[in-house]
Amino acid sequence: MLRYIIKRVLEILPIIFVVSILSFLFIHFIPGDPARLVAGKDATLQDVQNVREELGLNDPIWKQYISYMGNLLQGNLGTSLKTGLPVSDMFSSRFMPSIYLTFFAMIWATIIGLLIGAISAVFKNKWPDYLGMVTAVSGISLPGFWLGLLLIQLFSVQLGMLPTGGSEGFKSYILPSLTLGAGIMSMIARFTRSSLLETLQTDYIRTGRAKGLKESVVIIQHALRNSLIPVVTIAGLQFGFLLGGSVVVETVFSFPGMGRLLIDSIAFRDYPVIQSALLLFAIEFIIVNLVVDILYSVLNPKIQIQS
Amino acid sequence: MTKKLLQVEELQTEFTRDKQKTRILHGVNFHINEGEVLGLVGESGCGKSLTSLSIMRLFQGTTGEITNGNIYFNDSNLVNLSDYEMRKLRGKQMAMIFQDPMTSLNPVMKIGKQLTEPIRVHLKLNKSEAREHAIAMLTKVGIARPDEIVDEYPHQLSGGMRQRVMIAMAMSCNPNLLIADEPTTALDVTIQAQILELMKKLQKEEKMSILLITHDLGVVAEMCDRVVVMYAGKVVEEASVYDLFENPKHPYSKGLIASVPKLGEKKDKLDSIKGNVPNPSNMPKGCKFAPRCNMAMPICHEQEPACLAIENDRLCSCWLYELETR
Amino acid sequence: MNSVSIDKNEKTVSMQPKYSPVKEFWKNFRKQKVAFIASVFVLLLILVAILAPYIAPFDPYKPNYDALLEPPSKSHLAGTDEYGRDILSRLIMGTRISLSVSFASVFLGMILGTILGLMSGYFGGWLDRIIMRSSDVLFSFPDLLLAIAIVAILGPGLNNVIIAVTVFGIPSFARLVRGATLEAKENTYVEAAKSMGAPHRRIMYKHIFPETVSSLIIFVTMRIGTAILAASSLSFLGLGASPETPEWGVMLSTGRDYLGTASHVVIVPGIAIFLTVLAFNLIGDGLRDVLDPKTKND
Amino acid sequence: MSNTILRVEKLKKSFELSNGFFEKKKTIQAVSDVSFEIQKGETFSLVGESGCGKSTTGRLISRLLEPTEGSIWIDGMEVSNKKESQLKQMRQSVQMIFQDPYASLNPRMKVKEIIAEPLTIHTNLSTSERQKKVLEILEVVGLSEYHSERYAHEFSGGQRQRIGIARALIMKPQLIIADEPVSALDVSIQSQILNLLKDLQREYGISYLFISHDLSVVEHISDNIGVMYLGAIVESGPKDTVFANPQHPYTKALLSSVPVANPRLRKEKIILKGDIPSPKNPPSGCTFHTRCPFAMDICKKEKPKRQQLQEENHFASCHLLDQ
Amino acid sequence: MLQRKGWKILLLVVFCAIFMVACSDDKKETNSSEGKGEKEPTTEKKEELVVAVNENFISMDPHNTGDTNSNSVQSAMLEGLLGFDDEGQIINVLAEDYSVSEDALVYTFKLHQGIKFHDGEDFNAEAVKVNFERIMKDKSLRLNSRGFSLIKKIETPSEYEIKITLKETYSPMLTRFGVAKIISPKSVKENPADIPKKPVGTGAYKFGEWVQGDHLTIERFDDYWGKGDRVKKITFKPVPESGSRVAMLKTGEAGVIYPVPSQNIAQVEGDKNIQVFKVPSTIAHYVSINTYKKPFNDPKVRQAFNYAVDKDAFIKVVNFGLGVPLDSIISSKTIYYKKQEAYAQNIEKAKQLLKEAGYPDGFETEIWGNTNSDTMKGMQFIQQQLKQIGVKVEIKSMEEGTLSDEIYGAQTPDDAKLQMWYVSWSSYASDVTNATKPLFHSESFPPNGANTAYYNNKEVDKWMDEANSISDKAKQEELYGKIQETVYKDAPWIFLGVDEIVYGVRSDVEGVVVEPTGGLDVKDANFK
Repeated sequence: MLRYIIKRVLEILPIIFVVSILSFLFIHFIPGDPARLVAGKDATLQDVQNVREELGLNDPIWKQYISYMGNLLQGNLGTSLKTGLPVSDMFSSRFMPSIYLTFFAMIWATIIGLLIGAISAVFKNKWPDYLGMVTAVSGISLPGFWLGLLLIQLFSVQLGMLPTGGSEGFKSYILPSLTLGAGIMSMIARFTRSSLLETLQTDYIRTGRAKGLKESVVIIQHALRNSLIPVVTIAGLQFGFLLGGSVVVETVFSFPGMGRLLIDSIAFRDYPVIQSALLLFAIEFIIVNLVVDILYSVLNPKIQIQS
Repeated sequence: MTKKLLQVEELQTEFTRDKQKTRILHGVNFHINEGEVLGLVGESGCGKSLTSLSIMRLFQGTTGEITNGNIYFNDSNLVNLSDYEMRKLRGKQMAMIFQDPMTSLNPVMKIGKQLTEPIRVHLKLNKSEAREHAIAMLTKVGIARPDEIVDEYPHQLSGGMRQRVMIAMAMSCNPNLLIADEPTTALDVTIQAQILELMKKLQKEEKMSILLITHDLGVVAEMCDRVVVMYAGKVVEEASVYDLFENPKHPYSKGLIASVPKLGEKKDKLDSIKGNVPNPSNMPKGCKFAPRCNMAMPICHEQEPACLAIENDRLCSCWLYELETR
Repeated sequence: MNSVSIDKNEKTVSMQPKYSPVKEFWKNFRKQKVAFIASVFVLLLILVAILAPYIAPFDPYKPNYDALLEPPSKSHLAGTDEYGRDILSRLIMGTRISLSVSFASVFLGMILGTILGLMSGYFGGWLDRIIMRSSDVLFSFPDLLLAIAIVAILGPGLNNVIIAVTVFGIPSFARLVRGATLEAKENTYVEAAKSMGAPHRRIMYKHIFPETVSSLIIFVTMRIGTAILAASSLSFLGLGASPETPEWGVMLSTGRDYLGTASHVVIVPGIAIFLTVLAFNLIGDGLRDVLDPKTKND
Repeated sequence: MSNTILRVEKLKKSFELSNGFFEKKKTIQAVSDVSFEIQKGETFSLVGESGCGKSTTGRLISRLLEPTEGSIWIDGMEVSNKKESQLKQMRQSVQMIFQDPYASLNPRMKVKEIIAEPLTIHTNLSTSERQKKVLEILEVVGLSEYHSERYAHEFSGGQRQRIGIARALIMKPQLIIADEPVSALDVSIQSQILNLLKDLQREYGISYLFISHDLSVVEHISDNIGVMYLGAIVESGPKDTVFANPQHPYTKALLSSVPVANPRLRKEKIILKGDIPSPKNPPSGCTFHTRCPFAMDICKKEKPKRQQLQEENHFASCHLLDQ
Repeated sequence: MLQRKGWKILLLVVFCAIFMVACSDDKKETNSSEGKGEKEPTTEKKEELVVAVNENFISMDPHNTGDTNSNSVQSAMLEGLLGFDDEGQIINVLAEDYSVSEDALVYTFKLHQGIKFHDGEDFNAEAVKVNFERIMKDKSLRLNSRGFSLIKKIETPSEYEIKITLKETYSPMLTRFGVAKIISPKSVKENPADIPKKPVGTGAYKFGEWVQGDHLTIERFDDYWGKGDRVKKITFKPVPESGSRVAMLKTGEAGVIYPVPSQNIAQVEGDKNIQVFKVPSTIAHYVSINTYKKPFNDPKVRQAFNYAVDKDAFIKVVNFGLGVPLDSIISSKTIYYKKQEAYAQNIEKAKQLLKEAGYPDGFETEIWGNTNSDTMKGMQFIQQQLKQIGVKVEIKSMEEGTLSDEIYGAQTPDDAKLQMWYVSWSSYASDVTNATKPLFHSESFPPNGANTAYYNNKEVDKWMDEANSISDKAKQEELYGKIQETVYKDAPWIFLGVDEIVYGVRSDVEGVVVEPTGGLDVKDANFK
C-alpha cells in the first residue's frame, strides 16, 4: 500500500511540473502589467520601469520561472507583488477556511446525495423518487451565485439567523457550503440512483434474494456498496468543480478563502500569488483524486493494490 | 409410491410494461418427486427460467407477477405465502443456482461472507460456526484450500470454482429442492463435466430433488430422470428421459431432438424446425407451435390442445394425440 | 438453390408496423411526461427568442429615469431595473442571447470534442495519451478559472464568452466520446467492417460515431444548461456580455446591488435562468431514459 | 498445392499487458504454435475451450490482429507480412462470420446497407447494381427483398445470422472464417444455419475455417479438425480419424466430456482435474500436464513435438506417443 | 486482508481528525465571538470597536500603500512628520514646525521631543532619516516614485532637526511628508520583512493581530504622546458584500461601517441607533476623451458630449443621489479649487455643436472601463445619454489588468486605441499638482502618466511647470485658476460628478471622521 502511494506520488510529480509550467505561461500570457498596477495610474514610465526592475519582472520568462521553481523547492512561495507579503502568509489564513468550506460542502452533499439517490432508487417511479429527483435536478439547475444571494437575503437579512459572510465560527460556513454543495449533492443523488438501479438488476442481487435475505439486507449490504464505486469516481471528479465553484461562492459570501484571493490576484496580476494558488489548486485536485483512487480500491476488491 | 415434492398447477406469470401486460407463462403444469432430477428443456424465450423464478417468487425489482395457478411445495401453496414466509423457505428448503457464476456472486464481498449469509439467517449459527460450516460446504463441493478461499473475492476464482461456490451456497442449508437454472451453460465442456459430476454426486448423497433447467439436450440426457419440454410458455410434453429421447411424441420434441448434431452420428443434413420462436407479445392463435409444425392440421391454428396423458407418466399437448385418444 | 432450406417466415416481422428509429424515439419520448413538458417549454423559449423584438412590450434598451426600480405592476409585469428599463422586455431579448450563446458554445465544443474523442478512442496509443493527458491538465484547473483566463486574454464580449465556454466544454466532450468510442469499438460489427477492409474513416463515421450519438444528445442537452450557467457566472463576475446587454447573467450581476431594496431585479432573471437550465436538464434526463440502453429496464 | 486455399505456419501471437507507468510488462501468449492448411471447398475446424486461442487464430488469419511470428498464405499469397493497404485482394476473398448475430450487425443500418457494405468498400457499383446483388444474395440465404428495408434488430437470431452470411457471401469469397457462428443460436435454429453453410459450400465451393467449442457441431460440419489447448494445436487430422481414434489425452477428455443426447449412452467420463491455466503464466513443458491424467515427469520439462501419426495428415503433440 | 481493514481505519481516522480540527477550530471562534459582548447588552463601557470596511487590507507598509483601507488602519497606528486635518489640509504632527525655502528645494523640520515608538525606541531625526532613506533606496516602494527619489540629501543638524534638499522642485512634497509615516528605525533595520505585516510606529494604537482576509486588530498604546481618551481595541473587518455591512451595523455587530453602500442608505437613515454621515470627497468621476483622435480632436464634439450628459441624472441614477456635479477639473475639496460654470444638459445645443463639427447624424465610438459594477453602470448611463445626440457607444468593460495594458501599452499617441475611458481620480486635497499634472500635462501621455485624454496645451503645460517650481501660494493659486478655466472649456473630459463618502456609525460611538481623500480616521474613536 505504501509503495502504491509512493508510486502514485511519483506519478504526480511530472503532472505538477507540467501544471506549474502551464500556469506560469498562462499567467504571463494574460495581458496586464503588474508593475503598472503596483506603480499606480499616475506613475511615470520611469516609475513603472523602476518597479519592474525591482520586482524582477524584466528578466526573461524562463529565468523568472527557474527562480520561482528554485524558491519553491526551498519551500518559498515568493512574495506578493501587490502586498509585499510572503505568499505563504497570505495563504496561511485563507487555505484552511477554503478547505473547510469545500469539505463541509462535500460532506453534506455526499450524505444527502447518497440518501436521496438511494431512496429514489428503492422507490423507483413512486413519489419519493419523483420528489428526490426534482430536488436533484433543481440542485444542478440553480445558478450558484443566485442561490447564494437568495440564501443571504433570506437567512441573513430577513431572518438574521446566519452571518452573511466571513469565516468566523461554524455558522458562517453554513450558507456558503450549502450553496457550494448543492450542485454536487444533485450529481451524487442522480448517480447513486442510476447506479443503484443498475446494481439492483444484477444477478448477485437475485442470488442474495434467493438466499432468503431480507430486502433491506440485500439493498444495504449487497447493492449499496457496489453502486458506491461509480459514485466515488464522480464525486472525485466533481471536486474540481467544487474548487471552481468556490471562486464564485467565496465572492458572493465575501468568504476569505483561496478562491477569492485568486480572483483578486488575477485582477492585480499578482504573479507569485496566482502561480502558487493555481499550483495549490492543481495539487489539491490531484490529491483528492489519489484519495478517490485509494477509496476506490477499498470499495472494489478487483482493483488490487500491490504491496 | 413417490411423494410429490413440488407441484406446479396452471402457473401463469405476466410482466407489465407501459401499463400493458404480457403473459409469458400460459398455464404451466408439472411436478417434481422427492429425490428426482427433473429436466426442464426448451429454447430461449420459452419461459423455463421464468418458471423457476416464479417458483422462488423472485420478482423484486421487476414487474413480474403470478396471476394465476398454484405452486404446492411440501403441502403449502407458495402462491399464498407471505413475503416473510417465502423468505424463510428461500435458501433453506428451496435453493437456486444460476447460469452465470461470474455475475451471480457479489464482486465486492468475500466468499466466506456470501456463503455464511444464508447459514446464519436460516440455521441461526453464530459467526464462527457459520464459517466452519461454510468451509465444510466448500470441501464438500471439491474446493481445494477452502479455508483460504473463504477470505477471497469472487474475481480471484475461476468460473468452475465459482459455480462450485454457488452450489456450496445453495446446498449449505440442506434444501429439499435445488433449482439449477442453466448451471453449466457458461462453462467449458471439461468444466461442465466436472460440475455435472458434482451435482450428480451431491444429489445422490443428499437425496434431494433437482429442477434442472437447460436448453442442452445432452445435459438432460446425462442428468435427468424425467423431462418436461416447454414451448412458448407452456409445457408441451412430459416424459421419462428414456421415453423422450427414444420416442418423442410432440412434434416440437421430435424436431428438437432431431436437430441436435450428435457425436458419432453421420448425417449429411440435420433435421431442423422451420421458422422462429414466436414473440410473447404476439402469440399465434391455437397451438403455439402450429406455424412451425410439419404436421399441423387446420384445428391446430384454431384451438389450443389440452395436455393429456397419453401413456403411463407421459403427457403431451398436441392435437395429434388428443384426436387419437378421443 | 433448391437445396437451401428456405424459410421466409415473414409473418413474425410483417405483423409489426415498419420500424423507424425516429418514430420509435418519438413514441418513447412522448411517454416521458416531465421531459415532454420541459421540451415544450424549451420550444416556447426558442420561439420567444426568434420573435423577441416583436413580442417585447418595451424597448429593452430604453431607460426611463423617472421609473427606476419599480416593482412589478400592470404596465411593467416584471418591474423595471436600475435605469427604469422594462425587465420583462429585457428578459425576452435575453432569451435570444442566452440561448444562442449556450447553443453556439455547446455545439462548437461538441464538434471539437467529438473529433478529438473519436480519434483518441479509435486510434489509441500516443495520440490517445496526449489528448487525454491534456484534458487531465485542463480538468485539474477549476473550469471557471479557465474561462476567466480566456476572457482575460481575449477581452470581454459575447463572442469570447462563447469561446471560453467552448474551450472548457471540449475535454468533457472528448472524454465522453472517447468512452463511447471505446465501447463502440468493442462491437463485433466494427471488427466485421475491419475484416471487410473498410478504411478508418468509414469505420469511424459509419460505425462508431452513430453509437456515440445518443450519449452525445443527452450530454449536449445537459451541457446547454451548464453553458447557460457558466456564461451567466462569467457575466456575474463582470467578464461576460457588455453591461447594457439584456443577457440574464448580466441582469443578475447588475441587479445584485438591489437585492435588499428591489429584489425583483435579481429574482426575475434568476428564475429565468433556473427554469431554462432546469428544462434542459429534465429533457436530458428524459432523453437518457429513452436513449441510453443502460437505464432501460422493464 | 494449388488446391490449398489457406496455409498457416507456426503462427504466434502475444499480447502485452501493462498496468501503468512503473509496472513490469506482462506478456500473454494467446497463440503459441498453430500450423494447418485448408483445401479448396473443405472445412477445417478449430475446436477448443475458452481461452485456447482459437478465435485469436481466426482474427490473425483475417488480419484483424497482427501476428507476432509465423506466416499465413492465402491462395498462395503470403499475407502475414503485408500492410493493410496491400490487403485489398485478400479482404475480398476472405470474409468472416461472427458468433454474436446481435453484435455483428450494425443496429443503425438497414439490412441492405449491411449486406452491401463490402460492395461499397470494394467496388464502384451504382446503387441499383448493388441493390440487385443484395437481392440475389438475400434469396440465396433464404431471406427476401422484403427484409432488406428493415433494421437488423427486428430479426430473430437465426435470421440475423443469415444476414451475416449474406454479407460474407456477397463478394463471392474463397474462404469464410466462421467464428462460433451457431453457438448463440437455439438448437432448432442452429441446425438451419449449419445446413445453410453446408449447402453454400457445395454450391459455391467455399472453404470454411470453422471455429467452435462444440464438438458435435464440429463433427457434423468439418472435413478436418484441429484441437487447440492454450494457444497451440495439440492434435489435428481428418475429422473421422480424430473423432474415432483420438491420440492426445486432451482430445480424449474433451470428447468424453461432451454430454450425449441419449440417456442410454451415459458413460463413465474422463473428468479432467482443475481449471484451464491462465495464458498469462502457462505451465512449463507440455501446457496440458497440470490436468493430464497420464502426465509424466518429462511433460513438466519438455514441450512435446508435433508428430505425424499412422494415418495420413493426423498429427498430435504428446510425449505419450513416444512410449 | 488485515491491511485492507487497516486502511479503512486509517482513512476513517484521517476523516475524523480533519473533522475534529475543523470543529474545534470553529468552537473556539464561536466562543470568542460570543464573548465579544456586543450582543449582550451591558452597562459597562465597551472596550472593543468593530469597524467593517468594504475591502481587504493590502499592506501595512506605510511606504508602500496605495489603498484607502490600509491607509485608514495605518493612520491609527503610525504618524508622519506632517498630517492632514478633517478638510484634508496639511497640519503638523510629529514635526513641531517646518519651513520651505524660496526656491522650493529645501525643507527643514523641527521635531517634537520625547516621543517613543511602540517598541520603546526614541523618535528623533535619525529615525526620520532611516525611514526616508529606506524609501529612497527601494524603488519598488510606492512613495519612492512619489517625491522621495528626488531627495538629494538629508541632514540632521541636531537630534531633533532635519533638513531635506531636493534635486528639483516638486510641489506635492509637503503632502508626501504627510503621507510618509515614520516607523521604528529598529524595525527598518532588523526586521524589514515584518514591516508589511506588523508596523511599529508612534501612533495612538499599536498593532495587534492580522488574520489575512478576515480581520485586523489594533490596541490602544497607553504611552501615546498625544492627548485624548480612546477605546481600548479596534477590530477592522473587510466585508465586501454591501448588504452584509449594513446588516452588521444594524445588529450592532459593527460600530462603524465604511462605506455605507449608497443603495442602502435609506435602510439605515431612519434608525435612531445609527448616524449616517455624508462627506464630500476628492474622488472625481469623468470620462476622458482621446483628444488626439478624430472626431474628438474637435473641441465642439467634446463640448457636445458634455452638453448631452445630464449630471444630475448621473448622480441620481448611478450614484443614488449622492454627490455633486464636477464643476471644475478638480474636486471642490482640493486646494486652489475654482468653480467653473458647469455644462448644463442641453441636447439641442449638443446636437448643434455636433452638426457644426460635421457630425449631424452622430457617429459610433466606444467607451472603456473596468468590470466594477459601478463602472459598468456609469458606462451604460453615458451610452444612454449620448444616444440622445445620435452617438452610438459600445461598452467595453475590461478586467483591470487588461484595461491598463490596453491603455498604457500605447507608446505614442498614434498607437492609442482608446477613445473614451470611464474612470475616476482622487488625490490628496492638499496636492493639486497630482490632481492635474498626470492628467493634463503633455509629458503625461501614456505610458508616462494618466493623460489619457492626450490633452496637449503648451500654455497649460507652462502654467503647471511654473506652479511647481515656486513656493509662493498666492501665485500658485492664480496659476491653477487659469489652468482650471482653460482646461474646463477645452473639455478633454465629460465632467460627471464628485462622490460623497457615506459612512455609518452607531450612536454610541464618537470621534470617527472620514477625510475627503477617503481615509477613515479612528484614532480618536470612543464609546460615549
